[in-house]
Amino acid sequence: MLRAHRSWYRKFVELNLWATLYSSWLLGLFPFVYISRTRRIKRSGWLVGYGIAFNVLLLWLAMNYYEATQSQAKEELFTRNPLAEQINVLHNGLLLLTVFVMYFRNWWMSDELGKILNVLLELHDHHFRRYDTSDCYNFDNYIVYKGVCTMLELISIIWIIFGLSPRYNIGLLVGVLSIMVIQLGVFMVTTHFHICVMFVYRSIWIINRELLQLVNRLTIDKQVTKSSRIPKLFDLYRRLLELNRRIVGVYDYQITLFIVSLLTVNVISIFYILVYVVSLRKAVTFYMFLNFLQALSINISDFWLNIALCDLAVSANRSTAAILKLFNDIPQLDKQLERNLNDFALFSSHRRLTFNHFGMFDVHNAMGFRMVIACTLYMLYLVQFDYVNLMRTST
Amino acid sequence: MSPNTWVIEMNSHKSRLFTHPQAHPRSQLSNDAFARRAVSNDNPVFEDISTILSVLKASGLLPFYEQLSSYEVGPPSKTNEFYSFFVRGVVHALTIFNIYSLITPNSAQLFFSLRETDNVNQWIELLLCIFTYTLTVFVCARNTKSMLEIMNEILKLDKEVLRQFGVVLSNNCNFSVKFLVVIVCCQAYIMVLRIYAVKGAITPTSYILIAFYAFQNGLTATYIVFASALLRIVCIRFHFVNQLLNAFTYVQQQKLAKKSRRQPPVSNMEHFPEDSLFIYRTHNKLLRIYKSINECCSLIIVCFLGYSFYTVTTNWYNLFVQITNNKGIISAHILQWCLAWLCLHTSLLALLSRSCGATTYEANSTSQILARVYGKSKEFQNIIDKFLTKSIKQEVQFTAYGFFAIDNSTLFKIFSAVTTYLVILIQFKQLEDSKLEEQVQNEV
Amino acid sequence: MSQPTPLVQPLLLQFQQLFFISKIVGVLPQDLDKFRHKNMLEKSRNGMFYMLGVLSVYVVLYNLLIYSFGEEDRTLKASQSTLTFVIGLFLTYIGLIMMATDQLTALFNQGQLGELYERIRVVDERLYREECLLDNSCIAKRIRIMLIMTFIFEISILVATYINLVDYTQWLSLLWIVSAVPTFINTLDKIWFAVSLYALKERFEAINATLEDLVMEHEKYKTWLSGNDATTATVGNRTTDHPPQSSPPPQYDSNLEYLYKELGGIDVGSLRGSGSKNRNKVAPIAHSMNSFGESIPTPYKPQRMNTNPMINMAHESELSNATKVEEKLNNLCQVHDEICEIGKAMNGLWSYPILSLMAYGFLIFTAQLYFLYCATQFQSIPSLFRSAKNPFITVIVLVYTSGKCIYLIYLSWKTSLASKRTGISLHKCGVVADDNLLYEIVNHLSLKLLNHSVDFSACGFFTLDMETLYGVSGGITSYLIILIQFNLAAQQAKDAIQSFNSFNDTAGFVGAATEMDNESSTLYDMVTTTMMSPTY
Amino acid sequence: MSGNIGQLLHSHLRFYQLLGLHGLPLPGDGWSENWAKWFRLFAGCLMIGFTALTVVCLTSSDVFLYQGDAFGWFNDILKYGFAEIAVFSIYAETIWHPRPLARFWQLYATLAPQPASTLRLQMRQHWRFLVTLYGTLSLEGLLVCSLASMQVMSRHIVLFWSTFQPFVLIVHLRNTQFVLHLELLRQQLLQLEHELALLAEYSTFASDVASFAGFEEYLRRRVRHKQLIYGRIYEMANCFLVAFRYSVLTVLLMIYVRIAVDCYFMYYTLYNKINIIDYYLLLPAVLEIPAFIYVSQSCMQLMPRIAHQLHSIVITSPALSLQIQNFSLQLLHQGVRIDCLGITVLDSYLLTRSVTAICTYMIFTVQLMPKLSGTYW
Repeated sequence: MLRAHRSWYRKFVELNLWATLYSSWLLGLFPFVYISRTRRIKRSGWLVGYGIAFNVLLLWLAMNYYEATQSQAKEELFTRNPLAEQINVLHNGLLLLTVFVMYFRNWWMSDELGKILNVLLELHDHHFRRYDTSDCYNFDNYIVYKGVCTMLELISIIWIIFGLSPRYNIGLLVGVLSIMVIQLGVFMVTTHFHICVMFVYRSIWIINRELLQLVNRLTIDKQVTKSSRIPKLFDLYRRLLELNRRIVGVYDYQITLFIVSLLTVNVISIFYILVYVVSLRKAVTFYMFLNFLQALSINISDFWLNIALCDLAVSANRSTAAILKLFNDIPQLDKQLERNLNDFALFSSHRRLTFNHFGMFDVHNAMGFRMVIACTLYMLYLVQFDYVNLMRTST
Repeated sequence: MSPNTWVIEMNSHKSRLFTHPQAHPRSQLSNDAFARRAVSNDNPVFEDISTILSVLKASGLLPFYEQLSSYEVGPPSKTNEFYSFFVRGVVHALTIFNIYSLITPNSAQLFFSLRETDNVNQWIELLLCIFTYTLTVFVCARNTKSMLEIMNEILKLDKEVLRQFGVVLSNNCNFSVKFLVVIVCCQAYIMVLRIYAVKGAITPTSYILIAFYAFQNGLTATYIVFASALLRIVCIRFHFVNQLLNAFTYVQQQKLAKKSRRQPPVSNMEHFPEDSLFIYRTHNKLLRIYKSINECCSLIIVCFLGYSFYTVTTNWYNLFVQITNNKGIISAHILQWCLAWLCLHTSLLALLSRSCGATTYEANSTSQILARVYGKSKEFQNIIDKFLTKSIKQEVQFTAYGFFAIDNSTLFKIFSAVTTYLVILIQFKQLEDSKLEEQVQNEV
Repeated sequence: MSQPTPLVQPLLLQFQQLFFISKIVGVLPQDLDKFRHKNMLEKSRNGMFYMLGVLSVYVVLYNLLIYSFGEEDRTLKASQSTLTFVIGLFLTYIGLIMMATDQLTALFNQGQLGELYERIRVVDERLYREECLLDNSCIAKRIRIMLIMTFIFEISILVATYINLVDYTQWLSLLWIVSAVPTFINTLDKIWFAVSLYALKERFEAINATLEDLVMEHEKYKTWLSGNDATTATVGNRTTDHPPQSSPPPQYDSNLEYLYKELGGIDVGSLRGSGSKNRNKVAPIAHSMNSFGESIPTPYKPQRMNTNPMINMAHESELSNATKVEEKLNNLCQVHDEICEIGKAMNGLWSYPILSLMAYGFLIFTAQLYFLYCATQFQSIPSLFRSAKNPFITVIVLVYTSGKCIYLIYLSWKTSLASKRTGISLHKCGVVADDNLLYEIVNHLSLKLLNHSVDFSACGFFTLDMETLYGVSGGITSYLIILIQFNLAAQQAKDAIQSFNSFNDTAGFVGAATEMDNESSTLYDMVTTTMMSPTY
Repeated sequence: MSGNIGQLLHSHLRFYQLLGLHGLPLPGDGWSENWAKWFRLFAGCLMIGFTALTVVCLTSSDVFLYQGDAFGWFNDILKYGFAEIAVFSIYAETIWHPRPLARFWQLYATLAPQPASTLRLQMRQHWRFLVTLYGTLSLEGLLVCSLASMQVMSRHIVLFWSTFQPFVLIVHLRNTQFVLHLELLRQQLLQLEHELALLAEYSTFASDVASFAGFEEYLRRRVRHKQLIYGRIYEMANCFLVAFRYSVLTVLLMIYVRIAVDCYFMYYTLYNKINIIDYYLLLPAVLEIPAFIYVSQSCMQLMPRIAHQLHSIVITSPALSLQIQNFSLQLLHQGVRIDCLGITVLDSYLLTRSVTAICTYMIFTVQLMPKLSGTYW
């Protein structure tokens, strides 16, 4: 029963992966074709061209029908609070920048990305394929979370826009659709990054498991004192870290901008609602409140998903070092093995898995926590500023 | 490094696996500590924290585990399990009822206050408390097994220590009882204050609300005390390991050499290899226990920290408001109220951060102590090296769900955060008041 | 360990005047003539009573001072609010609290202090046996300089304030002198800490210097092996003219490196106290280095100079046989660890005083600046902060207060740097003497060294590290801005609602604000990395 | 280092020298002692001149400082004060301890004995530095010219900028000097990393395909050689830190303060609709800090990569593994860490922190503003 359920779940995960692949092909974000003969992927010019054309068209559409998607609630806000308008302009600029940079980098770095993916494939084929990964639950879960989150984001966009502005017309529809597709593209790009990270995570997880098995074997029967697996695992580990560095290098701008825009969206939306309710003294309808709430929660969950993914991999890497400690209490190991272990330990004290964007911040729970705190503070400051304006306008 | 952090009872040497020719160095690291006889075998495990354990069991946060032997506990029996389920169900039912009555105007008479913001604060405080407690219950229900595992691990470790060194590690967690008393007193006092503060006749709903609110607070606090007691226990084990290791450091060796000058100075380093094996194993086990405790408790701790952060902030704010309004006299009621809350939460935070800090310190200082062991021969050096190499830059931390490390400085960090928010709150208050002034002005 | 004639002169010999002064003003309770005769700090009951008496006298006088100068604060209380008044008192009492902390801690660990210096003496003996000498002569100089600085600051502040801002018509104003006592005593106490810390730093540097000497000797040994100096010289000249494409042979390189380090001199400070032979060897080089011209050729003269004599004597390097050097390296490592332990112990002894000092520094710095602002706005300020009325006195006060804190932080930072440097020197030994046995020893020891930690912290709340300055300065800035904001708001509110006289309420804000801030800043300044570090 | 630093570096060092930023005589010009003396003297004169300028600006009754409100006036004083401190520290370092700098150049000469042959190659080698230097300089000039053309000049603006701009220029040039030195350091580290990578490849190749007798020994000796080189590079970094000990701090501080203050002024002028556009001159200052931090960060980021390459050498003999462990322990002990007086590490995280800090102060000061402008709401 459980097994069956499990298998269904696996199928669902596969479905997610396939959906990501095909939709990103459709959106022209994944300009690679898989050559089954060499088990490699290679970049195809046609797909690149298609992607560029498609996205330019989308952006043009979105630009044209931008006004149509504006709601009148916002205008009241802006008349009441000029700061909000300035912020809004800035924020739109930021979002636009995000989209442009995402597409541009995605196209610009696609060569490097192809190389990385090939290395990943090669590692998978030659080393990790033969290990059974059916009980690596986190992998499946996070893939599913990501997919679900993306879907929810899209739904919430529709809901918000149609909820805030009840006057339907063709322009609105087209605008909303184009915006949605663009956003889908953005999510797809981030999803690629996350899937790469998940694969790295799973490989490290496998390495950990191997090490653990080795420790257990060595502790159980005292005869076995040597093993040749350590150097291989060490080599894999090293290559994985290097690979991870390259992946992060490819997705630096995208992920940073994505995180920043998510945070700003949260701050600004809360700010709007506060201004709207408190200082504009508008009665907020329950429907609107619900609308706002779902958008906020989905945004936050998506942001947190970004953090949690990276934190998962980082913690897995941390446990690698902890597992190495278990080799301490095995009485007499082979000299060779000892030496390899020492090398491994030294290396892991030099380098560890970090998702460090521009060296500015590396992503893990602590950083996410700080970001949230900082956002809260800035929101409070903004609201204060609104109060100050209130004072000055009231007299 | 006071040796009376645990009590040692030396059995005859044959109770050891290997017998040392002459007084083992570890015998003098606790000379003055041969305080009490070995605990007889049929006494309950963890008798130091038995009170707090029983409280938690009774409230369904911990299972009524069966004690198989003096060094093993088993899963609870069916009836006890059912009992725990029942208690949790009751708790959740009460919670739902409370939320309902909070939304409906039944509880209006609890929120009597001059200022709007105070009521809002109390509201949020209530909700936070309810949330924290509910989360605690859920997490505990989920972690029943792992909690038992942790206990078993600790007991197994004790057993091994007893077998190896004839040493009974006592875990002096007497502070738990004291804190229990403090919590109960504070909550009772606050309840009384609340009841007196309410004007008019009190509806039973409000009675239930108040009582349950106090109950929830108390239990959450108790759980925190329990967590820190566990940490203390682990800390003592770590300390024991460090003491063992400390006997081999060059300082101790020199002392030993000085002591045994008349008879030919015999170094006791020959025990180092087998002892080091034991030490490493124990250290690894302890690290695992530490980690699993962290995993069990961290979510609850995060929630509690947030809750107490909020409470402390609002209470400081109230105090501040009370002090700064020079119109009327400072109302003694609110003062007592705030002070009770502050002392409760501050003491809890202090306890938590202190125990976490101590444990982390002990865990990380093992490698530093090992670095003072100077083995003459090559194999000793290898034994030392292999530990040191693997513990470079690998300090452990007790993190609150990875958000931030909890150690001695946490209390300060929290208070700095409190001040930051206070500044903002006060600025708001300023703005509001000047707004009021202006309105008055316009009317005049 | 206990020889009739000690190998090394104890460190405390240098502390003569400091001990007398601090004994007189009651900073240290230890026995006077014991110190004079055998340079040891021992507990004494009389000293304790004397100190307690002095402390109580100070407290009484100080309260008297506050009372007598509180007279003119009545008006302030009327104009301002009760709270600013209370704050003023609180701020003034901070100084008293600090002084009391210092003296009481000195009382409590009068025993351990002696043991501490005894341990340092033992360490000196061990170092002596490893023939790395160190001279404590400069310590006495330092102490003198510090004392003079302290006197200058205290006197200048006191006199300037007294003449400018106190009306010295009534005799009570003489009490103002008492206001300088707490800072003075605190400074004396801190001088003890600072100088002992500096001594530790010297010990570390002595160890480093010994290792460097080992390296150097081995270099000379190698050059001596590798033939006469002529070839070396030619090698040198060749490299100056057209250096080899691949980098030159190692021993030559690191020889060069060593010499340059000697020339660079300042960066490591590894020269200090590392034996006399070292000195007079360096002298000519340093001389020729004063005007640093053509870079490469100059250093070769000294090299030839000190290779020439070496050629005649057949000298051997210790590094050449690992078994002999292992013992020495082990001992040095143990001494290093011992010094680290001493550092920790010292830190433990002084942890509360340092904590109070830092809190005091932060508070006074902020308060002084804030009151300076108030004075420029012609608002009334607490009478005990009258020095803020005059910007120049304020500057002196700020320099004095911050100087104390920053110097301690800087010194502890330097000390930990010196202790970390030992590992580097050790590795240099290993690399220079290219020998597998030695490599094993070096790896083992450097693993140990990685685990020797000497980090100075105030009660574990924050480490005494330069990084702390970053957080503290940020804290000061933001709190000043906030304070001034509150002040402005309060002023405007006051003006706005002059018409109806419910103004205590708003006037409370200022006081309230200040109060809140003082409450908080004590907490804040400890926190180098607050939870909201991104925002500050 | 006669002739072997290349004419590009030579000319630029000469340029710095003429501004008194580089206190050493260059290779090629003989009479080193006298030269050195003259340069010190020259730097001293410049220092005195700048100090005098500051004193005049701060004390004179003329409108050097902003007169609008007290806060703005105070801000201008801050700007002058920090600029003066920065310039003073710069020249003090030039005059009173040139030795670490000399040591730095010696090490550089021993490490890179041969400059790239042609000028183009040298340009390619130092392009980052060239971009930083000329980019900021040209931008600065451009903005000053545009200001002079577009802005209607009030006396305050003329006086202020004519006196303040020289400070800014010197400080920014000093910053580019840091960039130059760090860039040289980075090149050395990169070189080392490449060599280690080559060794690693070679070892893998030899391990599975072909090895010759004494190969391990050879490899070990190479590793040891790299170890020695690394020691020298580390000392180079140390010398940099010692040579520019104070000016790194003061320069960063001055730029930081200026940015914070001018942001305030920018908002102020926009807020009160004053048509002064001189806040555009802030732009180069905003670019300076990232330029510096970027280079230092790229230096520090090379450390783990070096360790990575080191550990990817295939170990075939115990002696070799011993050597490699020794090297990696050495790396652990002496990691290149570029900070200003230990106060804060100069990596991009500093950038994040300072940006957030500036935002916070902005918010505070902006809230301050209506209260400052005397009218009460």
